[in-house]
Amino acid sequence: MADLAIRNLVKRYDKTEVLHGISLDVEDGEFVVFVGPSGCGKSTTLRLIAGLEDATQGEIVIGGRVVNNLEPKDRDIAMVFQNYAIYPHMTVRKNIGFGLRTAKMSKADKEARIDEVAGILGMTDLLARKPSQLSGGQRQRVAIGRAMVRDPAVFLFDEPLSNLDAQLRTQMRLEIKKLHQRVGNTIIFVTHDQVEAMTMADRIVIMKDGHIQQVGTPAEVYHKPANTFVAGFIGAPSMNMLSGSVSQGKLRLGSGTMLDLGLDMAEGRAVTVGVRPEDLHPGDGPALVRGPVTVREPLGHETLIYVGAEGQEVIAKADGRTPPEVGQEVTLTAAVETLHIFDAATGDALR
Amino acid sequence: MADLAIRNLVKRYDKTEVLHGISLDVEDGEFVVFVGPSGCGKSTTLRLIAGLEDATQGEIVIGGRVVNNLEPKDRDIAMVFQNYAIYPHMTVRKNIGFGLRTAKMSKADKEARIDEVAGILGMTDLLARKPSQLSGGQRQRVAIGRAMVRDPAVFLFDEPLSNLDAQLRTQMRLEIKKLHQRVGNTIIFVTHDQVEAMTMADRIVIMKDGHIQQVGTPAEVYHKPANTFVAGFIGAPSMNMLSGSVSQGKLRLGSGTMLDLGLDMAEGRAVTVGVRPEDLHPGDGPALVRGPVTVREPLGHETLIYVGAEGQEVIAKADGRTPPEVGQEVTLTAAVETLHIFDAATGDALR
Amino acid sequence: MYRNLTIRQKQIVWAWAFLAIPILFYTVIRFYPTGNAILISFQDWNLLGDRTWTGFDNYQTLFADPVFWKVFRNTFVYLLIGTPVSLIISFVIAYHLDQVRFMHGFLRMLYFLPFMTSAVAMAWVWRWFYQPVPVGLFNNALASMGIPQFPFLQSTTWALPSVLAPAVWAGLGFQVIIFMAGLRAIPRSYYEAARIDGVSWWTVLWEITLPLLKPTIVFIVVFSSIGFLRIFDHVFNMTTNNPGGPLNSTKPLVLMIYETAFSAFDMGYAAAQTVVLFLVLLVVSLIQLRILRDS
Amino acid sequence: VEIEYWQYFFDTRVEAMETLIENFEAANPDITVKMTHFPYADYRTKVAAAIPAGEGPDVVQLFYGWLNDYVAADLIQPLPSDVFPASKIDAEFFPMVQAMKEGDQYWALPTAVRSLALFYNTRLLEEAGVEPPTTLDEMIAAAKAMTKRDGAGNLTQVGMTAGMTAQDHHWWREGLVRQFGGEPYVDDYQTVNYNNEAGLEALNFYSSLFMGDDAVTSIGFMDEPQAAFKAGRAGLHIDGSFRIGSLEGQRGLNWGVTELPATADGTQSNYASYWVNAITTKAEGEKYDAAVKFMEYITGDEAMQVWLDVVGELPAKPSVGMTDENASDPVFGPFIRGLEYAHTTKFANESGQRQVMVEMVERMTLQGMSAEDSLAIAAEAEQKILDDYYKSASN
Amino acid sequence: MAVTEIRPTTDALLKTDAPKKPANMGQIIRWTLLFLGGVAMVMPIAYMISTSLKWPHEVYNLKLIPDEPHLENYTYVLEDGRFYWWFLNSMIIAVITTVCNVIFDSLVGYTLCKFRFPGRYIVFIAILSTLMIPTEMLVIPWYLMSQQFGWLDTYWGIMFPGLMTAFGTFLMKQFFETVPDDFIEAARIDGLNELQIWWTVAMPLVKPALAALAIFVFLGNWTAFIWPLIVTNSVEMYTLPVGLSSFGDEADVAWELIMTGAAISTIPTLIVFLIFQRYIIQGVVMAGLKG
Ligand SMILES: Nc1ncnc2c1ncn2[C@@H]1O[C@H](COP(=O)(O)OP(=O)(O)OP(=O)(O)O)[C@@H](O)[C@H]1O
Ligand SMILES: Nc1ncnc2c1ncn2[C@@H]1O[C@H](COP(=O)(O)OP(=O)(O)OP(=O)(O)O)[C@@H](O)[C@H]1O
Ligand SMILES: [Mg+2]
Ligand SMILES: [Mg+2]
Repeated sequence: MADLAIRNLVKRYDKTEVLHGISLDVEDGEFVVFVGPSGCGKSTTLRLIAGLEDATQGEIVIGGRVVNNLEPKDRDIAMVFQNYAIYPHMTVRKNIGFGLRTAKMSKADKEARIDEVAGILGMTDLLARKPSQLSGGQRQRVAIGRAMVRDPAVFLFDEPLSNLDAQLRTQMRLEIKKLHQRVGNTIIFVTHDQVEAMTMADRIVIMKDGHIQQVGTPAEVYHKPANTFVAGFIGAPSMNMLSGSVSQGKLRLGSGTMLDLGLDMAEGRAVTVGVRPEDLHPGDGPALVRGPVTVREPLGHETLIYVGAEGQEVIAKADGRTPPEVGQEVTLTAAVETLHIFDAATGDALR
Repeated sequence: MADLAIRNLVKRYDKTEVLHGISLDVEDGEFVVFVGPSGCGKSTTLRLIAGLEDATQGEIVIGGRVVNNLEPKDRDIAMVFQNYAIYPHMTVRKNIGFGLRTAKMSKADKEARIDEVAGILGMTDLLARKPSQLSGGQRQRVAIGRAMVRDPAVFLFDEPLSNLDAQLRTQMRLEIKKLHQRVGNTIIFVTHDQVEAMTMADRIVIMKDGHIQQVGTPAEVYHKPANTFVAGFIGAPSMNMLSGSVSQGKLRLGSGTMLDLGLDMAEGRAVTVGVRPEDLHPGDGPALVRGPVTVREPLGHETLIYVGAEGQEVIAKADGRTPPEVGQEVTLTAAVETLHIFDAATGDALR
Repeated sequence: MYRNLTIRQKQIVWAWAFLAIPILFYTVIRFYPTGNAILISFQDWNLLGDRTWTGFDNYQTLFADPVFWKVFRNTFVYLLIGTPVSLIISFVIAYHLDQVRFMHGFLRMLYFLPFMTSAVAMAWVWRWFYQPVPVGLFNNALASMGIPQFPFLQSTTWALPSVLAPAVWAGLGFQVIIFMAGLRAIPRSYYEAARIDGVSWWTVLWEITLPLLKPTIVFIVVFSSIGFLRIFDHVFNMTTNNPGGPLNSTKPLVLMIYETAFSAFDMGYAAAQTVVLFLVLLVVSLIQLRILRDS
Repeated sequence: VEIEYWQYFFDTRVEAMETLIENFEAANPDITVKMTHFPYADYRTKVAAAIPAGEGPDVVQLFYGWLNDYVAADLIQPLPSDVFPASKIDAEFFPMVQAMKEGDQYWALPTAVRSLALFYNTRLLEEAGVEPPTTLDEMIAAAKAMTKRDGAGNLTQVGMTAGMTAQDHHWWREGLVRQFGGEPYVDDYQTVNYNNEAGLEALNFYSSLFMGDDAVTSIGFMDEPQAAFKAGRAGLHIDGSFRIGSLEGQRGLNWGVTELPATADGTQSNYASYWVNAITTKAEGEKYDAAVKFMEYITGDEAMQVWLDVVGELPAKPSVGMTDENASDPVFGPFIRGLEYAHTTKFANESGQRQVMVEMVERMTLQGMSAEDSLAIAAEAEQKILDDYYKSASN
Repeated sequence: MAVTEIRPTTDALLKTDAPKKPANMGQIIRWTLLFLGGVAMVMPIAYMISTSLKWPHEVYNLKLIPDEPHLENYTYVLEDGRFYWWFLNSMIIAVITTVCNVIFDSLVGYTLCKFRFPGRYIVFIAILSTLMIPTEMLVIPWYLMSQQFGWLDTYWGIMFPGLMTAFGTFLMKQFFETVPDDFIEAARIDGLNELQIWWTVAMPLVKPALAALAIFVFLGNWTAFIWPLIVTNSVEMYTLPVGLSSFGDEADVAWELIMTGAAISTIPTLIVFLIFQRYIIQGVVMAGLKG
């Protein structure tokens, strides 16, 4: 059993409270990604789970046991750090074997286990090397190997990829994903990169300022963001936010367009309409935005266009081969079902 | 006049030659991006242009003057570094003003110039701060400001965005782009991120191992890559490469599919067929690849699927809402006109 | 002319311009006198008279002098006891001090104070501590417990360790600071990873902390070795009347040099001794660097 | 003209010399004397480093034991015989000054001399009920009476101080060895002559003070002999006249001085030393003339009395020293009387030769070597120092 | 829900065997031992101060608290006009030497670290090798040299041997390794000459290192003895340690005065230490001591 639960977790450093009572249930074998802007408390949560810090309040339960008072080593977890924390003076073999030092196994069994893990990670040839002779990706793999070798119930990853360059990052995230599919342990993965979150997670936990904003599958948080924060955070480029108000049961936008969304809301209520760049494109539908193209960013198969309108700039996607010219006046439209409606004051999703 | 030319530039460190004679002409006001994998010589080229290193052979011409023996300060260039190189012990104002230290201007003029630049970059309020009180993006802006303040003929940027997180990177690249549209100086911009290259460049220079592989507009290098290297390097995820051979004037793929591309080539000639993931999708056309889905990466509006076939893995794009399940057998197809054909031996584009 | 140089050549010009004064300084103030001293080592010169060339006489006398060999041995005893002992003590202090928050600065100052106080005055205080009853602090304590007197400075066996102790004591603060800096530079995540792996603090100490401190240890070993090989102040001040302790049992090479030069005024002989010291320092440092850097 | 004078720093010496300079300058308005002084501990190093470099004084104060070096190195010049006729000096000064003479010229002359005497702690003597000793036997007896030990047998008060590192090596050489019938050196102090019966007896006597069951002292008691005496924890103490000044300031200490103890048959012997003034070779022309005048003044009667009054050092001429008033002075008297039978060792390397004595004793106390063996080793070692010195001085 | 409410009611807690860390006890013991060790470390210094409060006859009575503590020794030392000269001389010399070391050691360290030029390695090794040359070897030649050039009894004469040190150069070279080359190249492009770059860009970036170096150099010079003794002639030129030693004489050493002087002379070093101490560790950390 390797399910994990946190209940009303509060963490205070001296007087500043950095976690305000968060709760979460993670199932056995789930791959959960914590994502959020810098300083929102992701690492803190992870460190509480690992037992590197004491919780101020609340409970952490791993495999049905309350572990608040257990030492990290007794929690049946393993952790991979951002800077890998692999020891520069030890060979890869020793580094990986470090996690087994306290294990009650014969020496031969330990060696066999190290070889097995190295095999899984494709590092058998590198076992005799020192970390300084490894590339960034290989070091990352060693760090993972050291965590794997103990076969913990829960893996904790704290931004393990952020020291790698873009190409390697893409590759490593695929490897971790595959690894998870193979070994099936529970994984808690922290990142501030939403692409990483989207591509890896079974479920994403989006945090902000010590609160959980939304928990859901990638599809859920992308298609049904709980509030403007989540909507803006997930997806790149960010969702465009247009302000509007309810008028005669319809939605009136700044461009003057009235949309019938079948909403039942108080007359005059201020709302925010969100529309993702990939749903917004030059076309003949109801004009959400009208204005001149200010910048074009060709991405090859498509082109991002930036359109200035009503003092703000929205991003839309146009065809890659015949995008509008800079300066050209365009009308941007989107299918009504792709629009997200939020309360203008609280930011909570209304639909 | 701020055109720039390099002619047969060779750079040797002791015995290793890292640039093998590259030539390039850049027009006044052009935005040229150097892109290529790590270690290919991008930074070296930039440093030669800046005068931070001596060219072993060849000429560098800026605004019609051969500048090989001129010191950096006399070359009428400015440079922005990857880690910004803004001085932590100076305020923003002093940092920006640093570029003017040796300028023959009155103090008042200098101040005015600093204010002007700060205005352009929207940093007027931050002038009194120290760099430690700035966010990453703001620091980057200070670095740009310091370069701008001297109004050089040529701006050189060495991976200025790679220390920023994804969101900021997107934003800053837009800002630089706009800045260029406004001030119109010549810009040489180095990056190893092809998205940056694609979105910013007037022309892209793709380098590998000290050679230039291709020079062209973003559309050119995307749609008409000169060789497999360029094809694989530009576009993310990378172009899938399938091997095939010419058989009876047609192209035979590993999947057994025969494609008629109207090629006129020797029978049996081995070729490589490139197809971009965004052009490859599950469907009913001619089967380029057939195999089970191994991994799914949901990106929100679409999903990448990894399909294993014939010992290799290809990436394709599927719909974001109803992608195939992992393990499901799929057939991938693409429009014939989106296929790229390369010589299997040399890698050069045949079409 | 300068303008026509390539960038690299200009850099070289700058570099040598920057180095001009220092190179002049080192040449005139260090290398020339060194050469001079080596020259003198082949001469007979009592400082007052003429210098006469004597070839290797001074060296022959030196190697035939039993006192020299005694002193040579002492010098190495200082090195071989002093370096490890000070290394271990300062590490233990630094290791624990590093983990203490409460009044940290104050504790650190306590340990650093001896490094800042006059060596001469301190050597005398220690000398008083070592006296037999009724003066000495230590022996009074022993006497009050009914334990026999300990002949610290009056014994041929114990005089050397007794002289060494204050030398170690005085340098401890410096080494503690260096060690603390070394400890501070080890990323915390190394320890956190080890905590998660559940290894004992002993393993952490031996397999993580110490190996990662290696550069610091190399630095301290090399510099403290040079210090112990050149020990003088403490020995001189703790045994002023009988320089070098009972039957030369504490006399280090530098003291012998000092006496030869400024009591016997046998400059040539003294210079020969400095040359030997120089070679010893050189060889010891090189060996240490090699041993500690590899492996 | 200005001439420069160097001596080591000691409050009263500097004060005395300032007075002398003042008087001298008053008498010779065309001459000014600049005095420079250095810490005692490093005076020798300083002078040795400075003079050969051509730096330094026109008139310099040197310890008599260093003179040979300076003569050999041609750093000082002989005193002009017209102003300092050897015959006159021979007659007027204490005879030991003749060590400064070569042929019929003097190289240097002292203002004052010092000798040894026995200091005693009045209170301790009274407590033990003994009189100040006059013979060696009495001294041992008195010392025994004043020695105290704690329960564990550790000395807490010694009857007498001992330590070759202080003045005892002089006492042993020129005092005890001669008193036991020997002569420490022959050949004008170029040959060691104490490795014989007399030397052995002297050594046995000396070591009996601190070795064996009825030892009356221990070496290194309270670190330094004079410290023990000053602290009132030693009954007897042999020291030079220069100690007087520092004892005078000592609170709570009542002390007296008596002549060094004689043997049972009344043989007395003492050691004297002195600092001399010499003209360096640097002084030439009118500086030389001024230096000669200055020398003449500071070795004259007036200077000697000033020196005795201010510094407490004994006049180098019997005519000044042996006045009734001086000779019967309770403090200076024993020293001045001691001068009559005092000898002066000609050192080749004083600290080296002292070290030989120190080690002679250490071999016995620390290594249990017999007195004969240790004495023989010492004699050999000292002879080597002398040989090396006179060999190199001769070529 | 507060923690205190959860804990006793949770069955799971009963299964957890590890008692809550007794770490605090360990911390207290650790602190106490360190404190006692620290006190032991400063014992000799306490005796120095204690002696400075004693009358001469009490000096050899090693009581920590003098029978009649008094400040006469301090008055004596401070009223002795020479003391101010010595203090001033030491201050001037220590400060100038420190400034010189900070400038030249860092200039050389910087050059050796940031410039590529032929002979670089040789210069570095040569400078480093001077660490092995015992000072004792150089005193006589230095003296002859001073005499020849008339440096005897001058500040310059006292200072010149220590104006640059290999130790400082080595340390500074390490420090400059931490300054990214970009900073220097950026300044080059902005048109500064190399001297300006070093002074306005590189130096401010290694401030903690400079502070650490300054402390070590200052301490070293403040307590230097043999050379100042040999090179000075007049009492007015003595440095503090030399002056203090002249409180002794042929017959006797005035320990209470020497200890008083030593106590007073520790004050500036203590102040320097207190001001810069937070930089010492930071500075040494920066050096990375890569050897
Ligand atoms: N030891 C500490 N003492 C005081 N405050 C702390 C401490 N550790 C973290 N914090 C604060 O807690 C908040 C959350 O920090 P945390 O490291 O969990 O953020 P994060 O989400 O991991 O951010 P990042 O993406 O930058 O790693 C921050 O505001 C941080 O300043
Ligand atoms: N000072 C040097 N001495 C020797 N080789 C060098 C030096 N500087 C660079 N090189 C080599 O030159 C080649 C090109 O380096 P360069 O820095 O130009 O690569 P780059 O394209 O900028 O790579 P990156 O994307 O990693 O910055 C590399 O193989 C590198 O190892
Ligand atoms: Mg974090
Ligand atoms: Mg680069």
